[in-house]
Amino acid sequence: MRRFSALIGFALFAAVMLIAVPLALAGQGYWLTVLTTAALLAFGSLGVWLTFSIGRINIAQGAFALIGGYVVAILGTRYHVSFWLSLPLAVLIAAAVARLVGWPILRLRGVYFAMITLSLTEVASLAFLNGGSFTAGASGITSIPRPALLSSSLSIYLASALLLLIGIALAWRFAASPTGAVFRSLRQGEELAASLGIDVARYRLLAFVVSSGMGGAAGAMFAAFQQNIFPTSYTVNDSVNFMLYCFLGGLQSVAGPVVGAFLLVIAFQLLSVIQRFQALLYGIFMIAAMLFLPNGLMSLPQVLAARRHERDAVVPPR
Amino acid sequence: MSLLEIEGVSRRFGGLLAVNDVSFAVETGEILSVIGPNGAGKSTLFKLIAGFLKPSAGRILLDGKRIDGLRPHTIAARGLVRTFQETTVFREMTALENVVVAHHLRRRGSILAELLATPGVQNEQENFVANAKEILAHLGLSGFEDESARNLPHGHLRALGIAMTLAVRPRVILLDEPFAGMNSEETARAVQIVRGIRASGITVVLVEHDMGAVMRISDRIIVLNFGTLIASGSPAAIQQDETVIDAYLGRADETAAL
Amino acid sequence: MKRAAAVKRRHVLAAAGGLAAVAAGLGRPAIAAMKTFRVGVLGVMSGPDAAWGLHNKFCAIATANMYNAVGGFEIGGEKYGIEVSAMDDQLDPKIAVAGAEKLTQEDGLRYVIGPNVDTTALSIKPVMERNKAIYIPYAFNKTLYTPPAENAILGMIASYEAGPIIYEYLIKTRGIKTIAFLAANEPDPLNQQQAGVAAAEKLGLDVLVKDATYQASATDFFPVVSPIVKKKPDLLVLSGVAPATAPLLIKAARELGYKGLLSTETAQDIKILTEGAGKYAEGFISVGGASTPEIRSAYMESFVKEYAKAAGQWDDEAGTKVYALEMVLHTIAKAGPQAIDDTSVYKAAIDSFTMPNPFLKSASTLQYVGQAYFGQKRQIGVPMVVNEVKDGSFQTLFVGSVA
Amino acid sequence: MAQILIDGSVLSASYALIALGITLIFSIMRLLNFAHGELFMIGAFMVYYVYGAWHLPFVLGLLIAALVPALIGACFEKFLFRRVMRVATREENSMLLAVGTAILLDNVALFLFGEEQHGVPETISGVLQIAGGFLPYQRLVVVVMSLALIALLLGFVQFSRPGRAMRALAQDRDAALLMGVDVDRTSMLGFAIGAGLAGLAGGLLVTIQGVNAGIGVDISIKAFIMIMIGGAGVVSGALLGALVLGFAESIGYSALPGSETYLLIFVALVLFLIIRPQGIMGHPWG
Repeated sequence: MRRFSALIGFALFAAVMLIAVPLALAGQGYWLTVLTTAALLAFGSLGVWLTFSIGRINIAQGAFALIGGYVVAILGTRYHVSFWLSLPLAVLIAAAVARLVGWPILRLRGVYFAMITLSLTEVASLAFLNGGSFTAGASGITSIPRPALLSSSLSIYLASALLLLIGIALAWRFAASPTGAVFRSLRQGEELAASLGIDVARYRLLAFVVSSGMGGAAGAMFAAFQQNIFPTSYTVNDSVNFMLYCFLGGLQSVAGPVVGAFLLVIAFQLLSVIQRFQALLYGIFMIAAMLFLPNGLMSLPQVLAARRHERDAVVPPR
Repeated sequence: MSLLEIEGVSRRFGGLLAVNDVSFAVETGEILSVIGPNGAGKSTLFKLIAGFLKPSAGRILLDGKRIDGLRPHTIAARGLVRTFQETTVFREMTALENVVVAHHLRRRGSILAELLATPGVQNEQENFVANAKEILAHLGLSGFEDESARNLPHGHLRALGIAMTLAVRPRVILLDEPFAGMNSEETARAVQIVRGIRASGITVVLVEHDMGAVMRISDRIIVLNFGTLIASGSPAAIQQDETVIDAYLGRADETAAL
Repeated sequence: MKRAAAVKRRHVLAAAGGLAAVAAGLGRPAIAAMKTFRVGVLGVMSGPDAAWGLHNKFCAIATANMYNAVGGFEIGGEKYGIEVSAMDDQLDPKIAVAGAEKLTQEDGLRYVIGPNVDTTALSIKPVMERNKAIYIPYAFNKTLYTPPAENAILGMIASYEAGPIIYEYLIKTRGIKTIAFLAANEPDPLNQQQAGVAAAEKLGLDVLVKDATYQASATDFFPVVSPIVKKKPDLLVLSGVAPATAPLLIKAARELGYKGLLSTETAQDIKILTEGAGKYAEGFISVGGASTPEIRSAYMESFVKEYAKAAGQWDDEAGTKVYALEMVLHTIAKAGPQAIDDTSVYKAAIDSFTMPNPFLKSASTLQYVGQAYFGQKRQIGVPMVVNEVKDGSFQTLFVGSVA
Repeated sequence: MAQILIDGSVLSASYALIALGITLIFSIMRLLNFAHGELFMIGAFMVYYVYGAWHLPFVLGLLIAALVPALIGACFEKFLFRRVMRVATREENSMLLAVGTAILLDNVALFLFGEEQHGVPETISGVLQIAGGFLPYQRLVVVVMSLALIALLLGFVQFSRPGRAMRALAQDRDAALLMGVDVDRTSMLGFAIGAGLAGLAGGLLVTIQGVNAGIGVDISIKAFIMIMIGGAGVVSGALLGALVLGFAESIGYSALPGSETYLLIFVALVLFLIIRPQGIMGHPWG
């Protein structure tokens, strides 16, 4: 039953993203751009959400977005490789890097993992900054060719929306599959999981690699859509934001990061008056959420229901 | 050849020799208890056998094949599974989910098949669920399947922990203080459960403080003191053993003096 | 890491005042009745670098208010009210693209002032070129202004243009023979460093240090500066140095015993310099706003007042940015009303355009320049004022110009 | 060579205050204080206003630079962290809360202080020359005061009653509770002292580096690096981390131009953590 209603929700969301939005906003490049941004950020956040599910706070997604972006940029500008080939390559390379660094760093937990992933974002940015002529250093890579078939705002939007839908389906299937249950078990007790025969190192690496591959895809799409990439295109702040979208939307459900990314990106575009307060509001919002809604925005209905229940109940339950 | 052989195993932490040249063997189908005063090295020994620690010296063999140095999940796959001293379960899952996850080693589907939810994978999951329900019922946990583990009473949590180990279908099970903190009624039930496990063909090794339960349940007992094996034998023989009595009494004196 | 480059204090109230000013301009019935010309401002208006974009915004608002107060600006015999739409890009390329799309497509604007740095300017380049919208970045990347790109007009003197002029002046007046360069490892400063080295070599200077860099977020410059001052150059150029960093570098160099000259090609803030470097700031040479008090016309004085009304206070660093909207308006007036919606008409008028510079006391002309660097005239020919710190304030050393 | 030694010592001494503060909070609360750099920045601004803008004595500025962040820290502990840590179901919660406080302080500072770079006059001018190296007296003052403060703190933790309570709490929370340590009060005190140390470091360094509202993140990252090197929650580790980072910077910057230094520091850090995830002095974790 729950699965059925989730399917309906997904179908509705897909219909809105792929049919209603294009019909309503076809000529409006600006809103399409905003939604493209939201969709790609949400996609990247879904990866971070997967690492949250194994109990790791991942502040490295900016690094992998940077890697994905540079793969597309270097292949596209120097070797004239089609975007449609370099996109999967970007995913593979980001995933390969994640596999390499993930093995040692995933032994760390809690704040240590958070600190080391935060450092990774810095490493990536500095590495591209000091990459010499290969990465073009601080001046970044500009004039990345637009991908074939993606010359208009609408087509870029559709591609991003499609990517997001694939991402949601992927994360959702992961969460619902036995592998997802293994992920959740790791979060609650790695030793216990190991004693039950679960190869802990392998599964947490799997989550991190999938997550980073998604970060790479998001960065690749962004690079193609903005047609440029710089070492500072993704900083620690971006990595933290990827994490915040998950957290503010809610870590319990796949919809969390999507809700978080769309809500925050769109709300701050709509309320341009408060744009200057955006970061301040993030801060206040986070603290308030931590105090009153520790399970994210998606838990608001439950919390409200619980409140109402408490208020209406003449005799307190049990 | 014994099922499980511990040969001259030592483990050093800095200057402390927590386990010192311990050797013993476990035969198929027996219940063997490891006892000893606090800090005697029992828990360390368990961790060494289950692969959570690597021995500084010595060999551990399961079916005549070395398992020392292997990682815990590989040892579990070979058929040796431990429980934990604390009532460790996955607290944010339901009882049923806990036991279903424990079927991990029997999963056959690839990740791709799982993501696509192929009929094979679905079938397999249904089997796991059915089997998990059976195990839960067997351990007296029917009716708690959909209860979040975090809400289960203490005694049920330990049963759930054992249920999860059984789902792995081990040949040897290491129980770390299965009777700790139980009243006599609960202990009696737990003793029945452990006997049931043995009856189903699983060899049991347990660490325990509750002497009454140990004497009732064990086929054989080994005694550790300061990391060294000081005695082994039948419950009756151990109860008469001078060194064992000294070890326990010595400690008791120290405790009283404090 | 967050850019440590902080520029100029921004007042919250002042910003709110600016918004109110825009709203007031819209509400005036006289303006509602006439045609309006809308111009966009896209730049960083929040966060540590907010001053850069806010300068653009308040300069545009000040110019708009001045014309609106006298009944509008005349294009093709008709008066136009002027309306400013400002968008904050937060220095984030992603947001800059969305802002450019909004200004050009949703609002249908064909003229946009900004953005402030290479990353944001290069990000919106495809959008602007596609929509054939003129934009006036304050970023120095040459690809923005060189063909096939044709819609960007550099709003100020590029530092690579200022460098040679300053070095030549110092060779003549102070007899410098050796030079060293130090830059932050960021796009703008690095480009400026390279251009500076090339210019210095062309002038026959002995370049002792070519590629010394420091991390943009560094705070202690002793380790960075000491190897350079050991070589004792006559002139140490702090290429593209951020106002926040300049005093720290100057102080470090002097404390390490450096006796030569120090200069930069970017605009600095005298208060930050003297507060951060104290007496060591004396003699530091930098490029000033294009409207220092000594050379201001009466029109500039009234502009300064109008700016202060909108922003809360005048800011000398905004002096380089007073020209953009003025040039756009007068070029359109010259090209004819079609230019409002068709920028090709505007671009055709660029080559021959000149107007008297209203901001300077002395008679001078404003025109488009940049042929030498970009192969086409895609730069506003603002006067280049070079300052030296004397007794804790800027003094004009000389006024130059670029071709 | 002399210059490298001088620079390394100056950096290490001031970094040590930062590292000690964050490690103190960590050891007592098991909490990574993401807002540490922001507290440093606030301390720096306090000295800027009191000493730089209002021309009151520098020492008074330092005092306020310690007190204001300490008060902020105490309030954070009492009203935010204590509450969240008590009810938190996931260990992420307290860390995310810490990220929230960092973002909040960053932006409040931006509003209150503006984004402009500020500096203060030297408290003492002149440059000392030793063995061909330059050491401005101001930097000497910073080193001496840092060392004095470090000694004071170590003495306090070692010998005072509240200091002993903190150590007990750091060792074992439950045992400390049994021993009659007032956990709530000690936690609040520990957070306040840690935050005060960050503020003091900022207040001292503003005389050398100046301050602007954006420096918080960079300082926090440096603090993280130091406790990762030395091991989190261990005093000796914090001091060692500061020494390693200070000299890595001074050697790196004079040997390598620009940002390669930090790239190398980060890469070395990751490699080092692979070999020794608990840092040099830390106990194993993770």
